[in-house]
Amino acid sequence: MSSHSPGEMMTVAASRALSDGDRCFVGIGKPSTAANLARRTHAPGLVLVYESGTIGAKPDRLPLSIGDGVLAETADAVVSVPEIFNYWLQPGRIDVGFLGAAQLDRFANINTTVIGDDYANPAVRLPGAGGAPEIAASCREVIVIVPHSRRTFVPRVDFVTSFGFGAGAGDRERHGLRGRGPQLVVTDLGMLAPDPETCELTLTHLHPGVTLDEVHAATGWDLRVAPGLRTTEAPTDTELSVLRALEGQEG
Amino acid sequence: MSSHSPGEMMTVAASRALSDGDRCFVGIGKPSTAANLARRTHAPGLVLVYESGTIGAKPDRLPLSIGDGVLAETADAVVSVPEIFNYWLQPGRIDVGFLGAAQLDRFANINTTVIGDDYANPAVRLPGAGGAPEIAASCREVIVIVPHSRRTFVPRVDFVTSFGFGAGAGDRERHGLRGRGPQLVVTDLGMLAPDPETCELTLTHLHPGVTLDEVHAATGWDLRVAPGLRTTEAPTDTELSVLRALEGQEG
Amino acid sequence: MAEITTLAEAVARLVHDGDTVALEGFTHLIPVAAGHEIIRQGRRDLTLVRMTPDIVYDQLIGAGCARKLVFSWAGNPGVGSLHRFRDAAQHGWPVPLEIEEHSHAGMANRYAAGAAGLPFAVLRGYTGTDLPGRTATIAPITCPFTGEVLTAVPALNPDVAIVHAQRADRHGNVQLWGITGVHKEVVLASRTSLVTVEEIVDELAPRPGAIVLPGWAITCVAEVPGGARPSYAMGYYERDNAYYRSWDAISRDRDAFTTWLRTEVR
Amino acid sequence: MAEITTLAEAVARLVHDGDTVALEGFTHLIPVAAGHEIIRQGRRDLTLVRMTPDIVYDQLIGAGCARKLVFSWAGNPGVGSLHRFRDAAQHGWPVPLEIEEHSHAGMANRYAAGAAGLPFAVLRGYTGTDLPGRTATIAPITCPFTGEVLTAVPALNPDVAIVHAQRADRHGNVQLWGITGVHKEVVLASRTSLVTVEEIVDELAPRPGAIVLPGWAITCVAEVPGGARPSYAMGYYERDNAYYRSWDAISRDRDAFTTWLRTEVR
Repeated sequence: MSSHSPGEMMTVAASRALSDGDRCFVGIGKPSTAANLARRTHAPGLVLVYESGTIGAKPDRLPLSIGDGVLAETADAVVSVPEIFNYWLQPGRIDVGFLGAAQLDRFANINTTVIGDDYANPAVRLPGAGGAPEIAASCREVIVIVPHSRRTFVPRVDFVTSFGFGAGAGDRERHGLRGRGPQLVVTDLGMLAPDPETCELTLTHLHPGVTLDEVHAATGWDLRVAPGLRTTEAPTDTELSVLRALEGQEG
Repeated sequence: MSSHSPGEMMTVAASRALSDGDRCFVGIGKPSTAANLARRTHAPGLVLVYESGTIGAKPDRLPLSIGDGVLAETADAVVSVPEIFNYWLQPGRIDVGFLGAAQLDRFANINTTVIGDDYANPAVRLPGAGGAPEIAASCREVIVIVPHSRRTFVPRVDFVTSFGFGAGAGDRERHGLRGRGPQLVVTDLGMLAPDPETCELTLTHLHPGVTLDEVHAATGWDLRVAPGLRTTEAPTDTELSVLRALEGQEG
Repeated sequence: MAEITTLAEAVARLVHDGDTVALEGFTHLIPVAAGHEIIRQGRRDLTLVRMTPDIVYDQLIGAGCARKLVFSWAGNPGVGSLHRFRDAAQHGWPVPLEIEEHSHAGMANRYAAGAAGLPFAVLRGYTGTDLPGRTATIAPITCPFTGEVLTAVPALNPDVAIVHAQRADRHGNVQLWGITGVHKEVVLASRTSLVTVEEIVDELAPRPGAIVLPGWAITCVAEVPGGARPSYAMGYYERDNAYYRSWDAISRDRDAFTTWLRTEVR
Repeated sequence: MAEITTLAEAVARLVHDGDTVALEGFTHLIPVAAGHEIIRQGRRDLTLVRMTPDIVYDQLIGAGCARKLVFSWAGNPGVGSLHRFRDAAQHGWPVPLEIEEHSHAGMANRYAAGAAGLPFAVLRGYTGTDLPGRTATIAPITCPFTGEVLTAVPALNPDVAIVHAQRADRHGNVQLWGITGVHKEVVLASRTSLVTVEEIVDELAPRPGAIVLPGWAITCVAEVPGGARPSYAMGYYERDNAYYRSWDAISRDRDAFTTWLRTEVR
């Protein structure tokens, strides 16, 4: 078994969360890599949907942007951007949405807008919402992929760009949101899932070689550990070789 | 000059009302014949738009339905039915809409729904609205083609399927309708136009050989005659030969 | 992934008494064979939805399958009236027919709202006409930014959408071209869907003007060559205009229609 | 009928100080050359609209053309931040930049409403987020049939839409394929429009996946080969990823940017 990097573990763990036949709304970067890895390993029938309007893309290399030509060339259908949001994402046709985050809080709310309390004069101006608010609202469930750090894992996000569980249990239902929200957070240290009662993110898995102390040190709130904390299965040789072949192609 | 039928005069007169370059929303039957005649005579740049979603159709024969394959094959673009109504008709991109009528009243309101006062138990159940209400609302102007008879030209339609001028001047504005409404009614006897002050339909033209008495006899209200009543110019040899060639192809 | 099955199996599985069923196809790719299968299976109390009820709906109505019709233009295009529709609406034969009528723009937007998972659509429509007074599913709505009053219509979400298309592959991905009408909208708006196709092929070669509906958004696909006759399927066959004309005589008379039904469909 | 003209003439004619201008292209067919022409012509006080402001908007903002940005995702895709955008938004250099931010779904629907001649669009969007508190152009709307509360956004109707496409014919009919994004919507939503194209041809041969915008719905067409670089034009050239990466260093520093502007654009 060859050794692997924390980033590779993160991508492999995310890819495993996708089931064959799932319709997956994919953002660029780690989500796209994880989805393409899944399609090449255990989930050949995974349907990749990109917000650029490509449905059922089967790229033979990692796309360089969510609008890479290889997506249009290999898709079952290419539709307009209004159509991909209105006819395909909004009605709940997508099983899994993949999101990143600049900040993520204990109730899985996501910030990609501004760091700092003053929206008009932010400490850091981030790119903004993109497709994320409606992905978070409408997919059957959401997977967040984000490197673990205190800067990112904060008690309360400075700005709610995409709604996770708000202030806790029942908030999604109160807002009439149809999707189940973030059901999995994959980091370079482990995996988190919402507590079934409180919706607070709890640690369910440590990646191989990672300690609980490391995770606590990288989390900005008093992270609770789920009953029966497990160790993530290390990447298999197949997973690693497919992933490395994919990433070698990039750029 | 060869002789012509009243129906031919009606089609030719309607075709002349179309200007080169106009975007024309075309229904099947006389409107389609008139529009295709115009495109082959004085208006080669006429843009034919059919509610089936064909934009810029250039049929080499008369289409047999508003969804004839020849329309799709020769169009600049074929779009969905929601798109043709929402993106092309509704915003006012169409200059001229052509409508027929089962009943037409003195304020150019159109009925194609039911004859009789009881909607639930009508004397005659007609096909209904189709695209007409929004054509009447949204085109820059509307041309109505309809054979002249007392059954059709009634003081007040039994059902307003498509709004002309309601009860008279100012009603379109009160309803916020953007198009100018029916500006021309072409029949087999003559032509009518709304009075600039009252919006009541008045007779502006008699077709060659038709008497005023004949028109009054075929109109169900006390039809006013516009100042300077004129005689429609008879179809030219070219118009007739092109029209006959077109109609000979049909069916 | 759509299940590829026979027409009879698909109709038996998807269409039940009392269902709301939309057979669409705007002058092109009308699923006539599927309509006949519904008649053969003896479905009753259907709410039939269709922008342009024409021959196949006249047949379904005449066969007593429908209790309600939701539509925007009911006629035999280029020929005249639908006599079975009129007989049911005006005289209740063979069963009374309730109607809910809209304009094309309204119906198209109702499907689009259904496809988009919204409860309603907004349009500039019906203004000044007598339709809002007769159709409960038309309501005013005010723009929250400008105060302008527009028209709202509720989404259509049929139990079953049935359309015809040119081709499908073995995964049930469907390709159609030419006039595509509201095919995409009705399939996406409906709880389940059946697409009948001219042929099932190994691969859907890309074609100008074609759209593809992914198999995972469709419930059943059935190969039914000629399934749109007497309407047409671009690239396969032309519209049978003589049939549309001949329907007028068959449908005018209850006995002639009943005979036609017995000999041609059942 | 679109007027076929040069890029410089089209920009001079259509883009005026203070206008609302939308340069669109969702990762593909971005009208970069047209953006540079706006910089060269020294336009000021523009309200710039774009779902995904990237390099070309960073350049326009850094050159001082804009007073406001309406957007949903502002970044250098695959690389990082837009430094000129951040400098303007956070420090007012070279001029202050007001922002109005939405989500992609909201922006796409705002264009769609604009194209449809409606004052607003309805979507399931923004719910629970902090965006409605910061963006005035988001409002609740209640379904008149179900009572459900959804979100409304006002139509976008820019003074000018600018997009790039693969081809046009001599009547100004424009053909594009691949990812078409919001090209159709922004052109139809705007009061005037400019389409730059890779080439003008005698006839637009039909192509799978291609859409055509009729020339009569476009104001100006200009032939600008390579007009989308460093983005891509499917069938003509690939995305220049090295350029996107190199932009990071150029744009980080005001002096480096000013030098780039003087030597590469003006």
